[in-house]
Amino acid sequence: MNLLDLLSPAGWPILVPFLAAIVLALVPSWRWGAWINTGAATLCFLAACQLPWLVGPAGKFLFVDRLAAHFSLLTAFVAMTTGWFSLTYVRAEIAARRINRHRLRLYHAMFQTFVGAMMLALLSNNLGVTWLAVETATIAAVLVVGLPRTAEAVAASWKFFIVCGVGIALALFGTFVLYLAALPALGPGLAPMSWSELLPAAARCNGTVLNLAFVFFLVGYGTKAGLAPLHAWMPDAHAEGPTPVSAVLAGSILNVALFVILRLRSLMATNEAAGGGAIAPGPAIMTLGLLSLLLAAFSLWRRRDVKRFFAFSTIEQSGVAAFAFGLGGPAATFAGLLHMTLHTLTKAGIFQCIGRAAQLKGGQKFTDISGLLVSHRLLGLTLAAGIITLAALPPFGLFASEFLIVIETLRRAPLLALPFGIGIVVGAWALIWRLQTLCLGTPTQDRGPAPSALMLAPVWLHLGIILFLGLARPAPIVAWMVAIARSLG
Amino acid sequence: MIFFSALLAQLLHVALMLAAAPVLIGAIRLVKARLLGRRGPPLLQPWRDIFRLLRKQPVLADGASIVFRAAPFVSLAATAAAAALVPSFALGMALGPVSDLLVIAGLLGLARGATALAGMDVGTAFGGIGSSREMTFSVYAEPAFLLVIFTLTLLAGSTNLDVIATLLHDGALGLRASLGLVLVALLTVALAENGRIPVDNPATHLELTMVHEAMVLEYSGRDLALIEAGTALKLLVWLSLIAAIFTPIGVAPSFALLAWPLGVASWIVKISLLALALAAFETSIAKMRVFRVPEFLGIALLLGLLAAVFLFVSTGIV
Amino acid sequence: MPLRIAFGALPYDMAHLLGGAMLVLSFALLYQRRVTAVINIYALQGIVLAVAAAWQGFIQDAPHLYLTALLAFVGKAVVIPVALHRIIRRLEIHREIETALGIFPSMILGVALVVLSILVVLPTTLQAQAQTLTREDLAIALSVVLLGLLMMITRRNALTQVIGFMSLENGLVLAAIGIAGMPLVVELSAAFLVMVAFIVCGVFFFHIRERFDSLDLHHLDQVGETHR
Amino acid sequence: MALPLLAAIVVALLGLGVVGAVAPPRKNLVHGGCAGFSAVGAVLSLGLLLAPGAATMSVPIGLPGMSMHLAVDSLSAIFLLLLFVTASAAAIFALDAHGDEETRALPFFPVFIGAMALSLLAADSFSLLFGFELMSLSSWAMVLYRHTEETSRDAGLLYLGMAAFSAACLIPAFGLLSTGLSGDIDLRFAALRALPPEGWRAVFVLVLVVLGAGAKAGLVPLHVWLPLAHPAAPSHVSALMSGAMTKVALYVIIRVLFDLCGPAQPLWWGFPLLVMGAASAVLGALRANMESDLKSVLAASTVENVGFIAIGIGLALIARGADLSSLAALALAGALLHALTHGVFKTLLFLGAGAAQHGGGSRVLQRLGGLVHRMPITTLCMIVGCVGLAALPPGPGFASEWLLFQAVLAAPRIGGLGLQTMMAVLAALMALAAALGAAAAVRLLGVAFLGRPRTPRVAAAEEARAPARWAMLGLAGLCGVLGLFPGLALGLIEPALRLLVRADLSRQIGPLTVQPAADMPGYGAPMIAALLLVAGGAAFLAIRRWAVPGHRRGPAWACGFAAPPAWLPFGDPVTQYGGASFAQPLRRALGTALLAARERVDMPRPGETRPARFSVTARDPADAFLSAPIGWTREKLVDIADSMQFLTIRRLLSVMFVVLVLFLAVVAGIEAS
Repeated sequence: MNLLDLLSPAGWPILVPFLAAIVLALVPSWRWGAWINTGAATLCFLAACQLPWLVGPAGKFLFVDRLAAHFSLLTAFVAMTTGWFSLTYVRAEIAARRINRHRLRLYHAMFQTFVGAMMLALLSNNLGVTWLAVETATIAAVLVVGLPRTAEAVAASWKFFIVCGVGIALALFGTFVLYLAALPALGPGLAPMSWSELLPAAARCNGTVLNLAFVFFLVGYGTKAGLAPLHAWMPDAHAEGPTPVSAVLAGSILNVALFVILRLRSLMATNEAAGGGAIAPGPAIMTLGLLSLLLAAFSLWRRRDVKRFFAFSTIEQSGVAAFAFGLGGPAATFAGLLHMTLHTLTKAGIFQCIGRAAQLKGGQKFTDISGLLVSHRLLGLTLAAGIITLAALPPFGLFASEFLIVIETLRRAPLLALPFGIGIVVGAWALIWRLQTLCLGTPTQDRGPAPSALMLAPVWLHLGIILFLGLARPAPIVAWMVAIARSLG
Repeated sequence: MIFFSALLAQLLHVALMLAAAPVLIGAIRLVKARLLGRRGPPLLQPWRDIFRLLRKQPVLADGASIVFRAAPFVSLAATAAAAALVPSFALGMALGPVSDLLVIAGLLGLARGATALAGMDVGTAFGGIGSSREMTFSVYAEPAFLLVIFTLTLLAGSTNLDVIATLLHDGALGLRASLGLVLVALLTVALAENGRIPVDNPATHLELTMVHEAMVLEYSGRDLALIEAGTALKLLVWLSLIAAIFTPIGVAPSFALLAWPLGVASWIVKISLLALALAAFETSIAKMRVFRVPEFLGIALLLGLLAAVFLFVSTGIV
Repeated sequence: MPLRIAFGALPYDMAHLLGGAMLVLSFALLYQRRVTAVINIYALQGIVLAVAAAWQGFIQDAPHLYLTALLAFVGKAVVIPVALHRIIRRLEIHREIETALGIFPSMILGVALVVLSILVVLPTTLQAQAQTLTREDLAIALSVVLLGLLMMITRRNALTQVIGFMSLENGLVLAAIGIAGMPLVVELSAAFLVMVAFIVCGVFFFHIRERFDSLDLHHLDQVGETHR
Repeated sequence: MALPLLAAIVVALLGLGVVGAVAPPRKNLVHGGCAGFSAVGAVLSLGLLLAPGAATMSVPIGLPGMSMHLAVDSLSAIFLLLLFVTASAAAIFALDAHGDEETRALPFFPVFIGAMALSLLAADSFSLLFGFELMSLSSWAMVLYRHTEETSRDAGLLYLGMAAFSAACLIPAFGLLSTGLSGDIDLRFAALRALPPEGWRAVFVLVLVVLGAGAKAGLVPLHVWLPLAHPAAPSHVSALMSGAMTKVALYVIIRVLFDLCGPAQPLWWGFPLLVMGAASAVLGALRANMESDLKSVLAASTVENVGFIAIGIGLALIARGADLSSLAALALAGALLHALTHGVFKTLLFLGAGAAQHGGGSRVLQRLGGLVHRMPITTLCMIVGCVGLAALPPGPGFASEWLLFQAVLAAPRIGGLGLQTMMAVLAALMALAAALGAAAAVRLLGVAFLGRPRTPRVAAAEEARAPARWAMLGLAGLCGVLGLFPGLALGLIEPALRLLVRADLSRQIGPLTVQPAADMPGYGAPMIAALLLVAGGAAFLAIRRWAVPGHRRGPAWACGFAAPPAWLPFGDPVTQYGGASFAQPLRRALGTALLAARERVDMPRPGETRPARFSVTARDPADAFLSAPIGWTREKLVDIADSMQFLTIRRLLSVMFVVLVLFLAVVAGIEAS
């Protein structure tokens, strides 16, 4: 293992947040902290921007392939806009005395730790390190979720911690088994734990052991990805934590988990295709994806808390992406990838809006927030656009990805199109219903500061990208994602 | 030459229809009175009434609009157009190619619609009652009528009345059980459409039991004359229709000028017999409640359906 | 390079024995009704794990496993049990364990789980060219993991649940040390220990007396927090 | 050349949407732009119809790796023509739009038109559905323009739910169409045409398309949303929703079932549409007699007319399956002509209803009346539209319904006693629907526009202003042309028939007559009109010549009721027949059975001072047998999903444990076998 890899350009996006975390832990002033946090997030994104050009042969410690670069870039982008969002958000929270200013030090440090850990998980070449990073991210997230110190927040973070702890333990067991599976192909040492070695040697791995590893990975990382029925920790954690972390959480942590599952899937699929004895990974992933979609779509209808509602929608969309990945084949994988990318951007935007709305109305229950379009036209419009995107209606991009997924479903598993369609319709209907209650109707009373146009700018950036990707698809980006999908099979 | 004779036949036909319509009403009234043991009005009394009314200035209700004033013209024009299309004494008249049964039904519907609107225009309860009931009855009558058309079309291969009548006249279709059912259905529909007993009572003076009369209650003077003429014409249209389809005896082709007198005579006989039957029927039966009418016309509908099914079964087109 | 190990050879028998002891102790954990006894058995399991790690270090000639053994011994046999005993005294936790599933049914379930582990692991690893020892070891480790999870869900006391989790983690370490040539074992087990420590701290900090969900947050108010 | 221009119009319309969103709203610019672009579009599509030819182009946007393909042929040109004509009229009408609330719809109106045009121009399934969904979305936003009212929000929710349902049916339908292809996905229509679906795949395509597009078109039993949502939008939008949007859905049905699925489909394919169409026609017409809101009446009648069109499409499918291409052409010609005429006269009626609502201050029938005195032009236009609604000769709706009847009457030729009996029943049902439609038209005109004003506001109503008036008059003129010269419109439709059912109708269509077969007498609309004109003129001249001129005014006969008090100068407005009373005979006979209509009279006892109250409740059968069970099922499922939440940590871990053990058991099972 060569930690010096971190100092290479590919390591910067990891290094920046971790260093910033250390600095933030030392800086006592929360105002300075907020600025440093924002700056570090921006810097991290800038560092991540070079990743697409760093795709190439793996180092010992880091492995930047297209998939990892894609996910890292996405995570860093969301982290950056969330960092901007956080800057004004914490100011308002402090003003409303909802959060203790001394705790902000912890908050900022953990924010960066969380981001750094995720980048590490994505870019690391080593399964063990990836696992370690996910664990670190979990602990950081737990600490931040419990930060408001309300009874609900602490309970949610505790639940989050225990469940993800067990999940991560199972993932670790899976890691060991995977090592065992790769042992005959690669021999002892670090090689059987390196993605860069594992993927080309997939066909030579022991397929039956891979199956065992796959089960543990699926249950372990599936818990982190919020796949039903392992999802129940997630709405609590998203609803109770400070909104910036919800946004990053919603957008990114599940991507990291899906990322690992995706890698393992291509490993399995290659092995299966080569007759190595592995089972096809698709059906299991599809089952969990479909279950998530249906369960979440129906769960959306009884939610009273806005953030909890959108957490369920995250589960739903995560299910859709997992379903697409489970279908297999380049087209479905491409669709799943597109869906996940766009959803991450959308959801982060929506959570930012909801954060503003909750501050504005002094509560995050549906009964607190109504008539936004009338009272705060800009915020209402932005939120409405976000939810419409989420409901997969044109002109935004999620329509295209769901369209592709349905088409691929019919080509590969036509019977599953029915439950899939039901889930999508029920979910979209619930979203529109809530869009109507949030944005339309008679406005409720304001109890906090209204967001300025500048504060909503990051959300527009997100929506702009989604619209751009939904309509005009620039050839390089398409080629880039197609290459990822091809490489994943 | 053929065209001119067809045109001539057409003109003569229209004149005949227009002239005969009030006489028909007079005849029915006369027969009914005689059957009830009264002397009854003279045969030409309806014509006299019309002329009398034409000399009277109408009294328009306060709220009446242009629709109210235009309706009699539209109604009469539509009925007259229908009358021009239904053959009386001759077949193959100038308007024969457009004498479509569906169009005739439509034209009668137009007349009905215009009167119904006029009934609503003044804004009284009675006009409304009349319009509402008239339109309701038509809702039940139309399907039955269409099934009649359906059966005839199946026999003749066209909805054109001229074609149908010609085929029946030539005896190409023979006698069929379906035709009997169709006749009953058509008679029922005709009773309803013309507001005869038992569906409506044309001679009633109690507003609540009126249907057609309630609708035109506000009309007076020359407007009423138009309405009366239209009503009379409509009855004649229906009777001629029945006569043309079911008793094709004696009808002349329009190019055979010499056969015309016979055609006219046979037509007069047929209409007289139908009028006699109608009068006898009306005196022997009481008006039914408004809400019973759907059942009455429902029977016509079923008969029509039965006729169609019979036809399917009996002919080789199954 | 690892030695050739076969049946009847001492290295194999020893490792097998230690693995078996872990499994038996897991059953003992499942069987116990008293909290203090559970903690003691957990400590015992920690000691066995440490010995197993050391033995594997010896037969695989992998010195880093000695570190793992040391870590296991200090953490699991000494520090954590002591801490848990203190928590019991401090929080005045009930000594009796409340079960969601009776002792006997959970034992039967446990046996079924062991059978399942063996049925899953042994055939799947048949062609893995792995040594018999590794395969057996993995089967036992999986059993311990599943038993730990079973303990977490069939016990209602928070402390026993924590111990279930830690015993699950013992299974993980057992799996890791059993796989010859496995790198990063020390790092990963250390990292996991951190997590365990966090949980123990959480139990203490939130005054969790009975169940995992029953957080006692009254003392948080005294920190001077503005409550919503 | 026309296609790029049409595409440019779509882009321009979408751009106008952005202009509409800019504050302060540039109302006249947007509506004027819509009108102008639509007019150009109408001319272009008319040109395409007169000089038929197919063109395709592709635009490098859309799905990744695929372009957006556009094409126009004689089928889409018909619908484009309809769309652009109605859209320009609606836009001109909207130049006169008032109030803040209407401006809320401003950004969405051009987008709505553009999206409809896009789905008509689409030549691949993605573009079509993109346009289709965009159309739903933009109209949804306009349905909600009065979103502070709860009924409006409910309508919007139901509306978009149904739109989502449509999408969820149509996307798989197109997916199934493309699954026959091997290799990469090719969504172009040309590729789909090359490999028409067979067997169960074809069946699913049929079912999904009928459900998906049928829901959007408002076919029973998927029509529940329509009488709620269409009236909720601003009138010019309702006009387009009823006039054009339902037609886009029907276009999708025709495009898929006739074009993309190929000609080799079995006979029974037509039955679902036939049955749904007949049910829609009757139920829609009946509901049109029961609704108490002017625009709801019109919306319900849209259901009726869509039913008629669906009957035509279904019949054409049956005939095509029986290899009777001339019959198929007849039925399809009826359907397409009815789509055209209904589009025009329903747009006119909705615009008129909007004018009446604005002038009379309400759209509830019971609060209008006597508008003819204050709004003569609007009333005239409404009468023209209502002649179409009632399908009376020589109005616009008659020719198309005549064609449909001809097709039904000719259908027994196909054979089979079951089918023949079905046709007989169908004919009766169509006649019932047509008669109900006529009754509804009389009721609408009679209650809202004739009679005496029921409120002071109506008594002082103002006639619509210039642009709105011109829009209505233009459409009324078009109605006249369509009514008098159906042959001309059929001439435009004819190339599409050749394309879809490969039948040549050109010998049956002339400017003067329309014939069901080449050697058979037909319907001569100009002749009938001339006949009417001559008869009416003769009557008029006779009266002028022989009757006494002039008239007098007097009070109406009130059967001895007491004279109205002085403060009611037009008499007591409630002593005339209203919407509920007009419908009473029908409600009692048909409504109780079909709509579960119940009347309740709350009669105070003698001496009590409270007023007597009469109330009617009705419930659509689709509500009772479809919506209610769906809602109920959803609640059950939500209960189940909800029980998976708020689990304690132990329960949560148990779930994890069970999942893990299950997976392990599966793996063990696989290994064992």
